[in-house]
Amino acid sequence: MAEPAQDTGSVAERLAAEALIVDVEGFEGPLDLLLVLSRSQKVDLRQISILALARQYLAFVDRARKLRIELAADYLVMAAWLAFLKSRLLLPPDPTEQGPSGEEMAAHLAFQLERLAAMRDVAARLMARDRKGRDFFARGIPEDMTVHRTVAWTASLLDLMQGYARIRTRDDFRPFVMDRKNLMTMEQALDRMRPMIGFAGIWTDISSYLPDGWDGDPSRRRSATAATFAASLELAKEGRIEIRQGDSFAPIEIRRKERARD
Amino acid sequence: MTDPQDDPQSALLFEVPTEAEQERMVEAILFASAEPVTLAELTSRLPEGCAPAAALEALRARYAGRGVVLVRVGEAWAFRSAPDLGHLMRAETVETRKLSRAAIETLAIVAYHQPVTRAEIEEIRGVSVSRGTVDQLMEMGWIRLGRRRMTPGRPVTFVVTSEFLDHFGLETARDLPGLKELRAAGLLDSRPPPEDGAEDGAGDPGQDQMFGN
Amino acid sequence: MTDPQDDPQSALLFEVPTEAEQERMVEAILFASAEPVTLAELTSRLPEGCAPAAALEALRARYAGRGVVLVRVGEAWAFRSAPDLGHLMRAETVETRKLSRAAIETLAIVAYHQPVTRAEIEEIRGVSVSRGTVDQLMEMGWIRLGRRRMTPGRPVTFVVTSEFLDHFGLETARDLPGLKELRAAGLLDSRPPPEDGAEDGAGDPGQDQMFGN
Repeated sequence: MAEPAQDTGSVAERLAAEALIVDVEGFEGPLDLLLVLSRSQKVDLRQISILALARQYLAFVDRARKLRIELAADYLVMAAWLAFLKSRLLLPPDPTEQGPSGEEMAAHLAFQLERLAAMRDVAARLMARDRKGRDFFARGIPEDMTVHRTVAWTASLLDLMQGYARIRTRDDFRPFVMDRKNLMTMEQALDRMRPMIGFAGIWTDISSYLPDGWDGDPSRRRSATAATFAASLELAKEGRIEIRQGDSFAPIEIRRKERARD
Repeated sequence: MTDPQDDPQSALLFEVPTEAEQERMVEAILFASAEPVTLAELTSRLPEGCAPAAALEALRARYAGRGVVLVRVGEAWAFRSAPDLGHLMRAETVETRKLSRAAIETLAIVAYHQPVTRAEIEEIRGVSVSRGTVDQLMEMGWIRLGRRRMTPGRPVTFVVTSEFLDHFGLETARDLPGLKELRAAGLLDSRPPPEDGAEDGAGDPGQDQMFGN
Repeated sequence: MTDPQDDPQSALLFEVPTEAEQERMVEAILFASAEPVTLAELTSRLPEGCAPAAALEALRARYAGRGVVLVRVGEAWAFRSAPDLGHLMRAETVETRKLSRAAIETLAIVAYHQPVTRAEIEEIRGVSVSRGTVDQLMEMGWIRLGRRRMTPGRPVTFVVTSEFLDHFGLETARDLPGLKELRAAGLLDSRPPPEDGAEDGAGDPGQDQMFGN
């Protein structure tokens, strides 16, 4: 039985509508309301009359207004859209008008309703499945399966000894300080040799120029030898002496250089 | 018994366990864990050279019809008590928080339409999705963020988790009830509303929001 | 099968499950229960007329030699992974990391100078010793608290443990090479400072301090 006009419903219909109004808080939005209203058509959603549905919805909104029930904006927006849809469906198509036809709009609304109904259906089927913690259960006494990530700190005996050695010898790495006590400079050697070379008419081992007290201790001897040799080179450069060495590692000898008058 | 370590040829330090032994090992590991164990994790826990896939098949057959059954959850495997014996488990039943209608529908939409954006969920339901609904489902571990959609605004998407599959006893998301029928009926297509230039001019800001444009 | 209940009215509401079915039920209950289940509890949870003792025996036999075994825990029953497979559960990844320089030095000082107070360690290292370093060494079980020093403040002292000796393959801390040996081994490559040459030459003050008392 199609609904001829919005105000000529049966008493039962009116009661149902009022029940809906009382229940308006319970709707999950206008699409939900449309879906509920569509059920009163008692046909498959695919065959539903969108025009009739639009009328039902508008009637519902109208009644809600009369009862001074405030509807959320969503519902009013839908009402405006449905009123527009209704006019498009009823009036012959105006070729100058742009946008989708009333049929296209109605088809899309039907699709939305069918889709929402389908999602509700599968949601119910999903929730009715055997569920973990209700129908089937996991192991009640799970065993410790955690992967224990332990950090094993290691050190070798060598690390330990090196570490200790490092601490005990840390003081050795002080800024370099000249050990003056055991060091002879080239200047000192030059000062010592200048007065002496005038007497060096014959080849003499430079080691004999080392001062007393510098030929015993190896480090003092090393320093004095180096300084004396460097001083000898300096004197040779000045043209005061000549240097020779018979062979590798043989004693280095020097003698006074004869002046040009020779 | 030859010591394999004496054999310089032997690449493996230990002999590969027999198939029966591998089955025992997989059985023990899966039994020990309350959570599904992935094939990769099984492999990593088993001695070198083991092939857990064969052991899983053998176990699945062995436990078929028993009080405890081997189930697949996505890429993972778990033992679960047989669903038909749930009535004996009142003591173990965990009272799950009652989900609101909005949450149930949102969950179903995510499951059947994944990956799905919030705007798409709203278009399907015809109402806005409250933050709390999404949060609750995320908190329960049933949905999670998927990849961002490569559309303007790069909206986030939602997908269901393996915990969801586990909870509802699904091997994969393809096993969702009625999925094929929905797809065949075109109800999972994303079908944009017809271009509505005319009444857009009339200016219904709510409309755009509601129907996802 | 006799009706266990005397009341003639109560023909059992349900048929007594078959033995195989009872075994399944017991299997499922034991699997899902968070605690071992007693025979009495099994009886109360199973449908009327069931005899869980027989089911337990059947299960015990069924699981014998499997990866999971049915064990008795006091008066109760539970599944446990087979003892020989325990190593599969306890997957342990041990990440070996070298001790920090600060920790090694602190450890070395304790080893060479034990018992040694924190202040002494700091004096020898020339820098303060962080609480974390000492804690780490204590946690590793390589050093422990020794006796309090009988000096003002009664500071705690640290000594090395037998675990430390084990790790480094030492019989006693006295086996640690002295400075001279370290030098001979090329570990102390720098010459001793001339100033404390005498002291050093006399042989390693640390050692003296350590073993002198």
